[in-house]
Amino acid sequence: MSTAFDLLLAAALLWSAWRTLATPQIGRAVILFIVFGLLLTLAWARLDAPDIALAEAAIGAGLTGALLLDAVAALRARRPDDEEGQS
Amino acid sequence: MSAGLIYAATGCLLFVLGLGGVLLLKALLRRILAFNLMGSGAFLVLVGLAQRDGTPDPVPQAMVLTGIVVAVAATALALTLARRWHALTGRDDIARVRDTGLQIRRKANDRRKAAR
Amino acid sequence: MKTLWRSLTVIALLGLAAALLVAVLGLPPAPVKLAGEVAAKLGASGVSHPVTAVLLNFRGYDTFLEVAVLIIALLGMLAAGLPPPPPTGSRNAMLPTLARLAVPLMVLAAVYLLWAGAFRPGGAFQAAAVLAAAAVLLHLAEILAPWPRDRRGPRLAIAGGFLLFLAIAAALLANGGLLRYPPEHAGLLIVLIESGLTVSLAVNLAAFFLLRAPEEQR
Amino acid sequence: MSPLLDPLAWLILLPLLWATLAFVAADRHGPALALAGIGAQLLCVIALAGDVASHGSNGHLAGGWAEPLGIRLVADGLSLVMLLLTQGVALALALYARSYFSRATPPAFWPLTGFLLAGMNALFLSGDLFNLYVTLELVGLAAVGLVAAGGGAAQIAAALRYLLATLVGSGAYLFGVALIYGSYGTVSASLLGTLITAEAPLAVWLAGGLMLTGLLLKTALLPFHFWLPPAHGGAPAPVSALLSALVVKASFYLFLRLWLGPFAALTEALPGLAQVPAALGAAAILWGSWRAIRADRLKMLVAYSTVAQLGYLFLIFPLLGTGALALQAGILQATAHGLAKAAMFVAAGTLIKVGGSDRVLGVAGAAAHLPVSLFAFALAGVTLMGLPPSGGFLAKWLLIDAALAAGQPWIVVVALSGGLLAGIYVFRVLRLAFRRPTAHDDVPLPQRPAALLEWTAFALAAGSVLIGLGAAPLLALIAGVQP
Repeated sequence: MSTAFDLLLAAALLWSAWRTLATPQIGRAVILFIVFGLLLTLAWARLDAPDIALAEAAIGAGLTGALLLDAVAALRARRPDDEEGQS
Repeated sequence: MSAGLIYAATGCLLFVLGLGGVLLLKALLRRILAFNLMGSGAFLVLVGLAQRDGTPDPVPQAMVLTGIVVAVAATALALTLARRWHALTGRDDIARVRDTGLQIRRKANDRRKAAR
Repeated sequence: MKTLWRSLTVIALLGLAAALLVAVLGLPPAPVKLAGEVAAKLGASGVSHPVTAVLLNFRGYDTFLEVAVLIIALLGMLAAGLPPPPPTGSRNAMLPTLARLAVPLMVLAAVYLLWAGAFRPGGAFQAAAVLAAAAVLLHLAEILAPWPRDRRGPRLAIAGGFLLFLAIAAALLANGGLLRYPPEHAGLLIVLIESGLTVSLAVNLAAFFLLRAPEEQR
Repeated sequence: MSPLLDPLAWLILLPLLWATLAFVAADRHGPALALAGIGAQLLCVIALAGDVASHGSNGHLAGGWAEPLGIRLVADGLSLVMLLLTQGVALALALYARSYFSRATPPAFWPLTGFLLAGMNALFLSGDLFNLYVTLELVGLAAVGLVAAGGGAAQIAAALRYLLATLVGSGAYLFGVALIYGSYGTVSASLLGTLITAEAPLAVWLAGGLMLTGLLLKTALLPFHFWLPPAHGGAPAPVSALLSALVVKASFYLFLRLWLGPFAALTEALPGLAQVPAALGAAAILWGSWRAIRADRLKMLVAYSTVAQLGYLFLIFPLLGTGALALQAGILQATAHGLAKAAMFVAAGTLIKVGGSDRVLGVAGAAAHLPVSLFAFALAGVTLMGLPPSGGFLAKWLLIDAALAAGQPWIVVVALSGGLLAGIYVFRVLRLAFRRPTAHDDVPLPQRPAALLEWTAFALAAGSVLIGLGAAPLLALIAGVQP
């Protein structure tokens, strides 16, 4: 049972990571990255690493996510008419 | 298969995915995201592989805490640089930015051709 | 030419991924088991939570250098040129109310995390992240103004925690090594370092958001 | 000596201390703090040299915990030479930078320099693979900050490119450390030296490959050199000198350490492996020199010369089996190049500042009004070309000796042709400098620079030559290294 959950979580991690890089819009990519960080928090809990889970949620997903959102907003603000996400 | 091993294997794939992203993608923000995926992959391998027998190991856990802080520091610096670059040039990638020496030579060549 | 290079990179990466999977899944057990060592020496570390013992005692030197990495990132920002402050007046009307409610709770949570770190999950890093988040929230609610680059206060706060760490590390040289705590004082010294670090790291992390160029540069 | 004054620990604490104070002081007392700090660090290296000379090596357990639980710091002949080079060059560059930036210092220049030196010293002294990762990030991020300190678009682009390269390099290194910890349960370099055997599992081979490749990327060995010329050529002269003379040597040092230490069993089991860095080094010598010969801008010429000179460092790997000769050649080359390249970058900085043009053509006529800087440039060129009696000559001599002893004559050919190519780009500058400025006789003579700008360049260049005459104690230190 728990192995099935781990495999499911691993798949979700890989999927969100892939979508982070492949989704055409950069704003959505950052959201997916934050989702990835929250899934990773679960993985740390499964690995008996509550300290890392706390740090991942607060720093990895939280602060890094906020920094990224801030940057996306700043990059968008100065070019309102430009289509972004041409990676 | 233990949970540690599952996440270690996931970490390997995340690392390679992130590495590919940094190498192959163009947009700076996307490459910074990819770098973070690379780091997360390494962290999962560090803890997952060490705990593949199922017992928690505080040493790699502490190392990952250190690593997470280093990663956020690097990300903050990278984002500042990317924002500054965008403010100065209006661009969100650094592809095709040749070293200025080459550009100067090309301009000099152009001028010479024009003179002829 | 470019597509060839990209395809070659993708092939190499797939090969690397396959090799890594084979290597990781077939790895024999490790000859050294550090978890046991940590458990054996935990009594002399001054704290009862193993991760905190590793982070601030057994491998405290890593943590010491890592704080410097955060300051370097901030210095890099100062060197490259700070981003302009966000446009004012665009905030959500609910934000100040939310911030006034949430921030005291976040400070409380941070104090709990710091205190808990000695014997259960938590510690300076998590506490600092929560405090930094509180500062960012106040900033978004336009209660806390951006910091100009030459403001002394944040610099002193960031340097203070690190210099305290440095002073303790140096003073313990008299005991025979960098950060070599005498077991009977280890607990107290670790609490002292962690308290300083919480302030230092929180201000440093918050500065990534709050340190902004003066208004007229926009 | 009292343990409170352990020079090894203070080599790390001192730069952290003065860098933090310079950060608080917001660029006001930077030069004074830096000069006092680096001066004290130099005294620490000398004290440490005394310890190492009498005991062979000097160890220090951080936290007082033995491996595998704790982190061991260790100084031996190899780390000592690198520490000496670092503090010596840094002191001269701090003096130079104080006058170079007399009007406006780039923001955060002094504290970043302090943290950079702390990271390098910590790297040279660490014996723990994960701790080394943290020191790599210290050095890498501080160096990126310094490159960005110019603040213009070209500098920001160079800093971004450098940042991405250095982060991929340390990411690969960290991933390798994770595999190593999973395989052996420890990251102590000395323990791993005994644990890793030729029968190591695949994970360890992959870890070695990733870590060493990551370090090559940070050392900018061809084909990973793409980030170096814009970063080193575009930064202000004191920063270029710091990066080209010292920072790339730090990751080379770690590469060498891993090759000789933890991964020795792997590199010995596969003798052909050593030909890879050597072949890349040879290609770097030829390609870097060619680009230096063709460069338009003076600092780009010097930066491409770094790409070439780094190549020599990697020629030693197939020769390491023949005894101390190859190691001596490599470290002496790192030292001589460090001094010479610092001299060349600061001399170029003075030429550009005074002449007002960053083009190679801009040095025309410089011999008349900047004789000391130009002489420093020429002396540094003597070392790069490998002419006697310079340090570069002795390094090449030892390298050729080792190559002949190991039966690898192709290395002799590469070393000699590299010297010839260096001669071409050095003389290209000198020939122009001695040309009388044509048709510009009515141009007023530029202002004389501060004497300190010229004489620090001269001191560094003279050092790179004199080290060839007084290398005996240095070579003895390296010969005593037990990897």
